[in-house]
Amino acid sequence: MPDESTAPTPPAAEVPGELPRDRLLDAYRFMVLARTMDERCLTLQRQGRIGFYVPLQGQEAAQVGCALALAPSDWIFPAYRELAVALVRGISPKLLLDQFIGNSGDEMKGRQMPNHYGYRRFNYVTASSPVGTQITHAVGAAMAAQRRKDPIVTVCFFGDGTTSSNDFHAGLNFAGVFRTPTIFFCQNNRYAISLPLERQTHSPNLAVKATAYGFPGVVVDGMDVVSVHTAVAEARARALAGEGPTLIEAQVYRLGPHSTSDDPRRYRSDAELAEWKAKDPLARLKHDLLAQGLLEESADAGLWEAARAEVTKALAEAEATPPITPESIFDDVYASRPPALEEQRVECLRLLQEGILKP
Amino acid sequence: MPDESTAPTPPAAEVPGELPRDRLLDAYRFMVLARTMDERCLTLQRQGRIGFYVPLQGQEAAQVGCALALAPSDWIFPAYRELAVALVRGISPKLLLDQFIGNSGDEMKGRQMPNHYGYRRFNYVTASSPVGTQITHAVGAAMAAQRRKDPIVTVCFFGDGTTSSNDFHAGLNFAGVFRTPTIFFCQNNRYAISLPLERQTHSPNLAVKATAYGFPGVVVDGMDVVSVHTAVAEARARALAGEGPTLIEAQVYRLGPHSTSDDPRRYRSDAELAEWKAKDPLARLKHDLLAQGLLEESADAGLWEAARAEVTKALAEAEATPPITPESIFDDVYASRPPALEEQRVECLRLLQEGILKP
Amino acid sequence: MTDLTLVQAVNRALHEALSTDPDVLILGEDVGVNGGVFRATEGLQKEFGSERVIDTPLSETGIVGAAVGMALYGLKPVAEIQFLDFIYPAFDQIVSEVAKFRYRSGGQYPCHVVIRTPYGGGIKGGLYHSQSSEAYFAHTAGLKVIVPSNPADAKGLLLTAIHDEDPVLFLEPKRIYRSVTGEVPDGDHRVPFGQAATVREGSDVSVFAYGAMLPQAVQAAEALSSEGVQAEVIDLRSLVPLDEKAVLASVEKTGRAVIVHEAPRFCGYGAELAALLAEKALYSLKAPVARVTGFDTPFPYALEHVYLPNAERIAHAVRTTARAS
Amino acid sequence: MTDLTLVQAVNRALHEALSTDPDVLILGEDVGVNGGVFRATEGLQKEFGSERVIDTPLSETGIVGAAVGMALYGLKPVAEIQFLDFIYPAFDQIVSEVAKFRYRSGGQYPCHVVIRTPYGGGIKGGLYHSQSSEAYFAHTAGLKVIVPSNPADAKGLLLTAIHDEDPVLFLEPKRIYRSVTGEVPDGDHRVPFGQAATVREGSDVSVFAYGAMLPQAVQAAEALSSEGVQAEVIDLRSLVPLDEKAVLASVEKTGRAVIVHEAPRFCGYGAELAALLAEKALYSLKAPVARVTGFDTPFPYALEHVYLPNAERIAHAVRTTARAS
Ligand SMILES: Cc1ncc(C[n+]2csc(CCOP(=O)(O)OP(=O)(O)O)c2C)c(N)n1
Ligand SMILES: Cc1ncc(C[n+]2csc(CCOP(=O)(O)OP(=O)(O)O)c2C)c(N)n1
Ligand SMILES: [Mg+2]
Ligand SMILES: [Mg+2]
Repeated sequence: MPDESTAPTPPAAEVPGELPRDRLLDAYRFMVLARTMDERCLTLQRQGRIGFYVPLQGQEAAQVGCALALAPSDWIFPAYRELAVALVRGISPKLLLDQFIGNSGDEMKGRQMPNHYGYRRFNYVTASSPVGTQITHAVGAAMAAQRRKDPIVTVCFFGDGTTSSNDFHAGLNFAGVFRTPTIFFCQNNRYAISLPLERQTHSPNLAVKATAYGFPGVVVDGMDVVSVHTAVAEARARALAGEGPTLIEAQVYRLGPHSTSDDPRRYRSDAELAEWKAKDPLARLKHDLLAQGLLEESADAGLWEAARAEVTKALAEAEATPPITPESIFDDVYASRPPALEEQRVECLRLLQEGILKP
Repeated sequence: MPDESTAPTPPAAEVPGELPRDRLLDAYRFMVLARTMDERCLTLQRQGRIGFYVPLQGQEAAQVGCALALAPSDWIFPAYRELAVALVRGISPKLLLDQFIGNSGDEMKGRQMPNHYGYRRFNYVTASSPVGTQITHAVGAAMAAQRRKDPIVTVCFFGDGTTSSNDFHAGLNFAGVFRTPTIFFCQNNRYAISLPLERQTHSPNLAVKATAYGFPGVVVDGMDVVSVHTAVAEARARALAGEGPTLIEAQVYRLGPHSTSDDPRRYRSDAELAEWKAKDPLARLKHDLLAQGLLEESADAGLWEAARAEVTKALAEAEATPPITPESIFDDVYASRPPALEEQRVECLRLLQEGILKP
Repeated sequence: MTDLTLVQAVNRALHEALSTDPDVLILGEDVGVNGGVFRATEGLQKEFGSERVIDTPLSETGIVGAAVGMALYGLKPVAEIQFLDFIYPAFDQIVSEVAKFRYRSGGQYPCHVVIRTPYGGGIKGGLYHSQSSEAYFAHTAGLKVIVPSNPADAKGLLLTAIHDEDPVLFLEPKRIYRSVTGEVPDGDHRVPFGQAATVREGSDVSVFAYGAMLPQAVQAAEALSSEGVQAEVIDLRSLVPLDEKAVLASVEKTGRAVIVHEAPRFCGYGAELAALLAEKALYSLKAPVARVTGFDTPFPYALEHVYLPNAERIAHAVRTTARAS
Repeated sequence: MTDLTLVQAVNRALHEALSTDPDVLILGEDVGVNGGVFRATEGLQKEFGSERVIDTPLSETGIVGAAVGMALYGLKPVAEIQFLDFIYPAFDQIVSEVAKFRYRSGGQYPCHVVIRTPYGGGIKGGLYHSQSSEAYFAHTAGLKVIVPSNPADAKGLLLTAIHDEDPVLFLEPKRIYRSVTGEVPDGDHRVPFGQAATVREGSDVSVFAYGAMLPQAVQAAEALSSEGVQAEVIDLRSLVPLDEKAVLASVEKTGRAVIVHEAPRFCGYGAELAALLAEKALYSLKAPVARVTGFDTPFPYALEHVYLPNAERIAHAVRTTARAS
């Protein structure tokens, strides 16, 4: 049962090389919605209404530019910071907020921390926390798609720090050897929690790492939605033409903390932050849209207002959604419960009934 | 207590840039000794006198060229195929044969399969089987040497297949970031058991993989002892000058099977083998030595004879060395045995006494 | 029915699965051209092509990670790890991903990967070609762990594994890959998970074993028979899910238990069996539970015959347990 | 003596070791500039420099592999893994290298690496920030596994670990990093390995626990006291080597045992304790051994309070065990 999202129109299956002018405003609307929701979530976390949150601010253009270049049938393997990708994909704010709360509407059934979601019907694979593991999955899924002769690509998202992971190495190597239709989309936001890029690797940039695996690596300005879109569309076309994988390094900046548990002032300067704030991808795109006559100031205010209203409504619905039932923790460990696990479920139910465990 | 080896003179601490003409004959002697011992070990395995063996034929020039460019204080982290490195290092045939047999002279105390040896006093670290793990060790040891300000390099040995391992990626990345004095010596013998290089990675060569880590990679003809020596000596000089690590790809060919459990005819052609046999590094060096007047045919025969005699003598001694005592399996798990392990040792001794276990 | 060795039975199971289900594929190191270092995949690449029997680069992380991606997409990958000792580079994928995908996605993404791998000692493999680390995996919720001890079970359990909806670690006792031959049903033979097999009935002591320890346990039981001790030998086969009923029923009958495995004793799989008895069969127990296992050391090379439980050691423990009171 | 939280005690132990032994160094993700995501290494890089408190790239394989190399060379590296849940990329290094180096080299190469890592639930961390996988490591011969439950032990055991000759996995109960404050001796305070601590004496039931389960066990014991059940609470502290004597002595006294841990039950550390009792204390046991543990599922997020053993569940099990006959 596909979810009714109030978000802007997701992309069509056929994807052109360049983001057409008439999609630019769509891109902006997604970015506004992502930013709005992100800010709300940070507040919700501070208010204790959600337990934890990983913000994306600064990375909206990269995410939206990439996601708009994909077809709905392409498989996405996210990390944990891809809120805007999820929104472009058509995953509604309500569905996401259900996950952040972990209520009975959460299709992850309350099992995961906020930001660790996925929805099979959106070809958006459920994330985990260990960094990089999704990279080899994307390659394996691409091998499967090759075998099935499905004309799709798989796209995995990861950060600069994750280029040091085992799965980055294994995944890109397999992709090179098996020439898989995979796009490795690295959002280089210059930090892995506190570790700056220069201490993560001594390579001149991250895209060059593709050389080690025999396929192209591309650096792109991740603050510019159009450049990102073009790079991804090209990589996608190459992949579909059987020309193999591409590593794309989108250079962005994380404007906020790593997560709500992080204090970035410990490891970076106000000056650096200010420098990057000046490059805010939303401000930049708005400026372009205004210049090109695709947007007026008043319409912009309306966009923000609409986004806020949408998030407010979704939040109200999500907070009104009942909690998840306690004994659900015994589901989905296996396709069906083995006897010993069933015994534990029964034991747990008894403990709940006797008040020894609280629901 | 250093071991008295009858092998040719190991290298002095000061290492020149080029292998001097007068060391060429030494190099050849080491190669002859390695080849002789290798052939004997293959026979011993067929005869059931040792359980398993990993031959090195085809890789003698690469190993001797590299080892001769190192100082005895440099730390070596081998894989399992580095017999010639061990011999250059001064580790005697007797000591190695003790290990292959697993007798009471084996300093590994009979715990490891043949070829998995190491000797602290030779700065030759004990090998394990999982491929690649030694690579990060070499980097960590180099970081330790940096901290102690010891003027040494660490050198790790591994094959083409091992470039796909997790530790290759982690090790080279750490080395780049921490600028460690490490030489990554890859013997590209074109196969990982049955997998040919083209299926191992799509990169144009293996040396280029260093680019991903921001330091130089060098391809060298591994069938030529002089080129290898030069490349290693240069890398070593750079490392000691604080200029960081180098990846060296020595292009060689494994003339024999992967191990005595392997049948290479399953995965490579006779024609290919014949082509490479024609490039045998021993024949090549002998030819050069003859041409340069550094060797006569008769002296060559004498060298082979001496090597055979040395190996025969070592073998007789090793085979006369008593077996290891059974209860020794309880030693070295920890610095001292915890009570539960001591209890198991006592139990085992009782079972041995009662004949329930055979020594 | 055909007479096969255990490794041949594995090969036939793979052949059967590849023949009948286009979604099945095999991947691993040296599984294709070479037919596997133990020849378990012999002939399969030739017959089914290199897109279904895939030689991979030397990366267990990649093998299992790619298999996960394939499974998510809907295929049924059977990954080979060359030796159980070399599974650890894939441990993160197995523990964090394979075992938890279904759960963390709320059931959206089953992850039916089969990982086959030879395990155990007895082939003079030393520390790194001999390990039995089944306990790590048995402790990992979300995985099933299966160990056959004879050719027919090897085929039947492997086919069940390939068509199961859950991920399965399939441990093949390499020491008896070729030492036993047995009748194996042709075609799509399946042996269900979660059912132990009583290999020998007996009234005095229950002996629990699996994999390559089975022949040793049976040999011990037979030797003891002449001494008047009747040991019941139970082949667990399915470590997860465990056939608790069979374990408890046997001990309720005999009142005595000896547990056998190759792995080190401390926190080994046998500990769970003993704990189960201490929890659910305490009042039936007439003697201390005995464990005959590898010692708590790494696996040695020259002295593996001292390390590995053998029939004599098992018999000794059974005898002692039978007499204890 | 200073009043400290557990995480402060860890910090003080590291500070002490860095101050007194030039061979000690720290490496890990975010341990330097950031002072660790739990602030365990706060201030240390500033004081001891970035060559002794080393921020590494994001690679657990690299962290542990490099630490091994340092240890072989003679240093005393203390590696931090940010969460135990993220240790698996280093599992090959830990199981194949750290644990086996001394053994495989015939004693030539000790490998005294300390790996510190926060473990356990109770901080709403979901599947991947909550795990308690101590059993994997306890089953790995060659490793020592230590879990403190209070600030003084945290400091004393960590200093013992750093100066031990063997590799140590040091598991820090992050849930009680800051919830308990306690007096901690200044200076080079050491607590020996292999010694359990009797936290509360009792005659009726023995309760074995460690880490963050300790406060829960004590609370349960105190609640039961008013009902006339006197539980003896034993803090194992050192999972490997285990203080078998203390475990057996307590059960010989009480005849009843309840084992508590957060990890899933099946093949968990508690299985080994129960097995030990079934082997060596069977005739003392007056009631089935009970295990109060996490369920055999991955660790959930929203419902972690249902999953995690709490004082009420422990008390319930102790009560039942005390009454069983
Ligand atoms: C294997 C593993 N180790 C450590 C962590 C803890 N951790 C979570 S995010 C993160 C940094 C990731 O950096 P990057 O890849 O640059 O992505 P970003 O968060 O910047 O988007 C770390 C170290 C983890 N999740 N997984
Ligand atoms: C982690 C791991 N996986 C698999 C193996 C089995 N194995 C042993 S050697 C080898 C091939 C190694 O190839 P390469 O690195 O090229 O070295 P070579 O043997 O050619 O010298 C394999 C797959 C292993 N030892 N370790
Ligand atoms: Mg980043
Ligand atoms: Mg090779």
